[in-house]
Amino acid sequence: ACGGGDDDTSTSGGDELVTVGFVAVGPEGGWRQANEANVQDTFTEEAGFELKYAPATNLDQRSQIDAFTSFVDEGVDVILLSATEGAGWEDSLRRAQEAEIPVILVDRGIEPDDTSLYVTRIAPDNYEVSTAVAEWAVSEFPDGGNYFVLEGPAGVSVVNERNRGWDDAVASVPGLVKVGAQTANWSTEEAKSVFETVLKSNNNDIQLVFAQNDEMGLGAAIAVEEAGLTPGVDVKIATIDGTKPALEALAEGRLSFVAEYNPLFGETLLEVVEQVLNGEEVEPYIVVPSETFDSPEAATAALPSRKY
Amino acid sequence: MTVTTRPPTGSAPGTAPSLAERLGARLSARLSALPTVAALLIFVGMIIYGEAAYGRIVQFNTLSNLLVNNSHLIILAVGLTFVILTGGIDLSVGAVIAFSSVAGVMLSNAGWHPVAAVLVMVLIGSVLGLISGVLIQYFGVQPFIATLATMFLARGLASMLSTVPERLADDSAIRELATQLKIIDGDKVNDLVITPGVIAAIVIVVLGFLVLHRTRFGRTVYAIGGSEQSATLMGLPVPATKLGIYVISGTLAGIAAVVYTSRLGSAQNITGIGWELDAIAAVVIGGTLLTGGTGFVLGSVVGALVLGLMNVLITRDGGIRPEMTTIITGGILLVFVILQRVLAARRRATQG
Amino acid sequence: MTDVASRLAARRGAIVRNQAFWGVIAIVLLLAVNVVADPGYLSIGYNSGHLSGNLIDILRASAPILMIAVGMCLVVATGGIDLSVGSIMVVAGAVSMELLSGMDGTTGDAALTLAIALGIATVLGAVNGVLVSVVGLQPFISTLVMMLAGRGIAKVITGGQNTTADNDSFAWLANGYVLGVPVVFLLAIVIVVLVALLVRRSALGLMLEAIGMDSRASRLAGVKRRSLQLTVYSVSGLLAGIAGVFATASVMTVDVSRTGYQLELDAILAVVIGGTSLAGGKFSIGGAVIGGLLIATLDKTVVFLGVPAAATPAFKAIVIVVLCLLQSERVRSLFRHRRALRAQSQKEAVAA
Amino acid sequence: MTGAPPIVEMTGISISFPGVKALDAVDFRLFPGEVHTLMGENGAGKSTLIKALTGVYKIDEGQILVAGEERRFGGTADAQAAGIATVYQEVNLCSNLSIGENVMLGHEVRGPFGINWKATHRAAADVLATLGLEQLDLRRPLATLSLAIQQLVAISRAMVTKPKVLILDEPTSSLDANEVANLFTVIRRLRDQGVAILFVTHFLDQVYAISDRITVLRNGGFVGEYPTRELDRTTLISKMIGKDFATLRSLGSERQSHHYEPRGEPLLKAEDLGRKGSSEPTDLELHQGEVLGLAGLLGSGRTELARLLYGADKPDSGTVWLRGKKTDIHNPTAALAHRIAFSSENRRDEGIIRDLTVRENLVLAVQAKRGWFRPLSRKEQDALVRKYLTELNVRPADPERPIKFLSGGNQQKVLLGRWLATEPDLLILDEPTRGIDVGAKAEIQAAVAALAAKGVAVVFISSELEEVVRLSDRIIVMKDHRKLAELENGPHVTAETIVAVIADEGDDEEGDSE
Ligand SMILES: Nc1ncnc2c1ncn2[C@@H]1O[C@H](COP(=O)(O)OP(=O)(O)OP(=O)(O)O)[C@@H](O)[C@H]1O
Ligand SMILES: Nc1ncnc2c1ncn2[C@@H]1O[C@H](COP(=O)(O)OP(=O)(O)OP(=O)(O)O)[C@@H](O)[C@H]1O
Ligand SMILES: [Mg+2]
Ligand SMILES: [Mg+2]
Repeated sequence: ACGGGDDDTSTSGGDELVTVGFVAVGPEGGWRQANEANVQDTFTEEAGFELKYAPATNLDQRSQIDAFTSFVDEGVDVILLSATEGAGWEDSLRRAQEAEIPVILVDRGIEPDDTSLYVTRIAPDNYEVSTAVAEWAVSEFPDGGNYFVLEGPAGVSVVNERNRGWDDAVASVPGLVKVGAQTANWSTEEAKSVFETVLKSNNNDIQLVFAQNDEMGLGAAIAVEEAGLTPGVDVKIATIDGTKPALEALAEGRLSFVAEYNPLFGETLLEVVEQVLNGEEVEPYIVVPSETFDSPEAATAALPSRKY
Repeated sequence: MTVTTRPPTGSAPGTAPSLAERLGARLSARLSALPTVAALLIFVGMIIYGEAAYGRIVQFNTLSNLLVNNSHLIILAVGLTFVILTGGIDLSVGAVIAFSSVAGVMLSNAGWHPVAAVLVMVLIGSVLGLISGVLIQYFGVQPFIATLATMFLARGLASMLSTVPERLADDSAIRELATQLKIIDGDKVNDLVITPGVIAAIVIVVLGFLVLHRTRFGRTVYAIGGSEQSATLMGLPVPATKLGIYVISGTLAGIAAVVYTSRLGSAQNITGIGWELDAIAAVVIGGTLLTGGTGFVLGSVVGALVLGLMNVLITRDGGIRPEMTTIITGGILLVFVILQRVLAARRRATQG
Repeated sequence: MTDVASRLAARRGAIVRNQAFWGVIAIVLLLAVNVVADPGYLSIGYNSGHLSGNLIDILRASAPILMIAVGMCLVVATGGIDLSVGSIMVVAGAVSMELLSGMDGTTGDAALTLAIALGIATVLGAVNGVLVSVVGLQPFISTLVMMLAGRGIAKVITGGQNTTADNDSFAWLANGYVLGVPVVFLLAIVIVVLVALLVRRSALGLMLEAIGMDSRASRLAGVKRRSLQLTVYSVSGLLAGIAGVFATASVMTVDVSRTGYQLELDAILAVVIGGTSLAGGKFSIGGAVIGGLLIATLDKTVVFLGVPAAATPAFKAIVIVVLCLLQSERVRSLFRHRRALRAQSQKEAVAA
Repeated sequence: MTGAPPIVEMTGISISFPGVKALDAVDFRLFPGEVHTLMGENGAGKSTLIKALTGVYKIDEGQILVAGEERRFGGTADAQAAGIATVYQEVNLCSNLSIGENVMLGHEVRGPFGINWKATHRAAADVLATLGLEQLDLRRPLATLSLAIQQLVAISRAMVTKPKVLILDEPTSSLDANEVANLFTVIRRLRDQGVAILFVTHFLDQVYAISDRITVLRNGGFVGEYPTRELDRTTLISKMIGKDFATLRSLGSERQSHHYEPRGEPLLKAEDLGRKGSSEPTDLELHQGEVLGLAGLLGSGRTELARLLYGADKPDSGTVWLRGKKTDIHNPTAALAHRIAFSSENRRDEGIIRDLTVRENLVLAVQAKRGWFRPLSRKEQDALVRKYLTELNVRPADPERPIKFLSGGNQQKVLLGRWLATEPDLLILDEPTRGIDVGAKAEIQAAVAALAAKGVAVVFISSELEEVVRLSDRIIVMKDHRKLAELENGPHVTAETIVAVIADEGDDEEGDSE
């Protein structure tokens, strides 16, 4: 299926495979791993697809643009795009339009969000997810408390969105005091190292940690334990993603709140791709529903069916 | 004086040099160009292989995009060629791009005239290059460390300016620099296009070549790479030249920032992480020795294109597991340098 | 009396000329800044059977850096560089976590895992060594290849996951205490001392320096360049493996894209701060240790002071630049000149 | 010369390095149209004086007048601009560039489009031709040239700028008689054109052949300035070394009269030993206690043969028997293990390790032979170092000084010490007396003679034929990378004999090929 003008392969559903170019992020952490494996497992040859998977090198946007261009030049049938960075895609998307290749955004969106440039975006909502964490925090600390934020690398759009969601919900609450924010680069090891120092510089007077991914939350938990405190009691830790290790930790009470950022939307994606190839209209933004887990019980219940 | 000097001719002892031997001597004089030629051959081989295996490589859009997508890398590689030829290294170029582009976009959005903003972007590169150069030349800091410091500095300054993507206004004239000029308008996107960025890259390559081979400055660059001490004792302007190459490298990084930013229409503090390694790899693939003294700008261009083509081929294949990509990149780099070594050794042996 | 004074002055001159001295000064200054921010910074508490405090944290954080810095120091002495230490760290971590996650958590398992992980790390180091010494590639490129490939290998080992495991004995290596002192620091110091003894008590140090200073002359003097280079890169790999174990054992998780990421730069910085030239030759393991401690202190200080993430690189850059300037001959001679002038004017005043 | 004012006048020049006063109130004058020789032992300060003039070293005290004006140059470039061209003692060229590029570096002919390479190469060819190097291929990499030719290239380079002052620091140290004669023709012509030439050499013959005036330095101090005519050799030598020279003079004849009779099994026997492109298959026999001289012109292949014997280069044909046993010497380590030692002609690149101390340089080979895991104790090291520093009279006898701060001659002695310390049975010395002053040369020759007397076999290579004749028991004459003749030494053999052997063969060959 090398992208001729009027493409009849997908409608006929015959022996020719539909070529899907997946401009992906690549190994980044548990969540990403689950998400991309899910997409790869969905678009199989049995399902009638040839998936071309192009992960970014070093999370570098440039390598994604190169891959995107290459897919356009090659003339794939559909492009799935998980952009590492939101900005800077206009040119590439316009070229895809000129080549009449539909583009579906997976997970991350683009900035500015010009819906005419792509068909649809399928993703959980970062803003909503971190708002959910913030709402839990507000209800959990009615008398207020000191909190600390463990961020991803400075400047990444996910980090900015999750910060926005949190800040918008917490800023107006008087009791919650932000004692600081540091990056731990999504990493458990760095989070542990950062947070042990943060605890010391604040004389252990921190009640809440907002970790922007599970890995960093787990690192913070270790730091809390080593400081002789009890996570979940002295320091409550909330994380985003909902990977298995995080839920296990939640079940043990080491984490206090986990907001899922649901990676498993391959099925939805497949449906949408088929709709698009059949020329049907689709919504410009399809939000993937995500759960939250606020207690060990909830985690224990969810664990057996957890796939990632 | 019956016996005059008989310089060793490299010929078999005791025989007058035959035509074949003279040819051998000629070739041996060009020995340093061999790795570059090898790179070029491998590049052509890759194109042929790609076309055979995946198709749609030898067509207007793929080839012109190879240039468009890698024009900034080519510009960086030219700058690094100068630095590496002297036996130095510049790790700061990626971070310089980040700082320069974030600053440029912010200035432009703040209402600066686009020409002024572009000039500042280039100048930021020059100044950061100058800082590296001064640290290296006047304070004896080792290039690796000095440019590492500049790298941290530039990255830090970029992050302090902004940690969110800074978007160029839609009507900014800087975007014009990425206008695609269609030379041949083919079917759909299959056009032969060229951008001002590509033109800039080509001009810089030509200038780089001329400077290295046709100016005393360029010859001094090579001499320093051969032996800095000798160059000094030969009365060459070593300090000025060393300063000069870091300024050149910085300036070219600034220009690369303009080219890349205009294409993307936005700038960010995390742009360019690891690009210095890409540029160094391009230079090395192109046959320049990291110890300095031998290499060519044109080789670096081939190196940059080889890297770009490699990415295209990996994407085209599409079936490579993500964890394998870096292994493959490393593997190809390794094959390259080993092949060049073997070729050079073979040539040296047959020449003997 | 004057004799003693002059000898003291000479001693002081030697200390000031010793580059590692400035590393110590920098550590002290950073600690002082922290104390200003929080007077209780240096206090060491005793809690649940071990010492705790910011200083203890610094010691623990420095352990992996010390390992790779010492390995790097030996490699640099031979005129090489090892960019792959960070990647070898992640491979060792990935091997450990992958093995342990399938085991029961006994001490025997931990020992076996440790042996396998370190064995693999050593082999990767040896591959570097072979590429450099036998194949004859440039160290920068050989280890760059390993740096790219190593991270890929780690991802292959864990299947791209960030594998987690449970094993108390293994975790004890990084988190345990002996006599109240962190095991990981004790181990690091013991290893450093062993390496230092090995290198300085045997003639290894002299041989490495000879290779680094002039490999041609040392070959003619009978020094076995190949086997020594092979040894040194293997040792660097082994030490990086140990560092990888330290880093992953502390959280019992390997993060395939973050563990050891860019730590080669820290290691190189540590070595250079310690007064070893990247050009090879004279090296100082003690200096590298001081450099490693400085980097750990710097990292911890950034967090303790709450320097915004965005400004961290710039902060690092400034510390590096200031340190390099203090170490530079030119700045020091400037100081000397000033002092001499002052002394002279005093003398003249006395004479008048 | 008499009337004209000096073009260079240095007065009261002093320079100290940490621990040494390299120059102490030295005066020096150089007139247009004269050849002025600077004489002195190794380490007397000749090179330092030159570097003081050209601004490579900053002077602590003193005054430099160039063409009557006080000048302080910032470096070679400055001096060059003022018309002073310098060829420093060690060859300072860029081996990554071609011959033509090296000659013209910094003086390339420029046209409207940058460097005009055609004109540049033409200019390079012209200047090389003046030194008899017209057949050199300008595009050849410099690295493929022998040290001697490189030295000539460096001299050519200095003449490109058409300087008013030409400084040559030991330009003849690697050259053979023909080259020297060639160079002298050029120097005389330049002198007649009014160029002032400063010349440093340790060869007294050359001093008397070319120079108009001599300045003598001793130990960094100024001894005096003399017209060459008024200073006979003995006086000159005693001025240089500051004492009587009688003992040194008797040495040479003594060795020649002692002739060694080979007995029994040879220590080393080589058959068809060769390497494609560098050395024709050669047979060789060497006995204990014998000094075997290798004589020949530049590029005759002496160095290559020596390197094959040591395993520095791998031979690709031939067999070697050592003490009657077939042995494979494939690298220097193996050679050392078989008690063979080799001192390279290229002291700077293949001999000393600049940044190591004298002690470390001296013990390096012994240590390498033992392996790194069996270190010499400090006491053993000190004993070795003390022994050889005294025996070879190294000055300064400070073992902890980096060797780069020693003068060339003393570096050479340390290297000799390095090889002697390995207690070799076979010692290969390639140009061990290059750049060595008369006194030290005699000392090294004496050391070689003493070694032979103790039963060590020595291969002795020198471009100075007299020296080879004086020391050797047997002489192999080489040409074009092969053995031309083998002469038993005796009173009938002189330097002229060897020249004649080479020349005969050369005439024959020329006859053949034409
Ligand atoms: N850069 C330096 N640092 C310290 N000492 C030095 C330096 N250069 C030379 N010296 C010392 O200065 C003295 C003079 O050395 P110089 O090289 O001028 O001698 P020379 O007369 O040229 O000897 P030779 O005939 O061996 O070339 C020697 O004792 C040498 O050890
Ligand atoms: N800088 C150098 N690097 C590598 N090899 C060198 C270098 N200089 C010289 N050589 C080697 O040594 C040889 C020089 O020896 P040459 O051919 O001149 O014969 P020779 O008889 O030893 O002459 P001489 O010793 O008088 O120069 C070169 O051919 C080369 O093989
Ligand atoms: Mg000298
Ligand atoms: Mg020779």
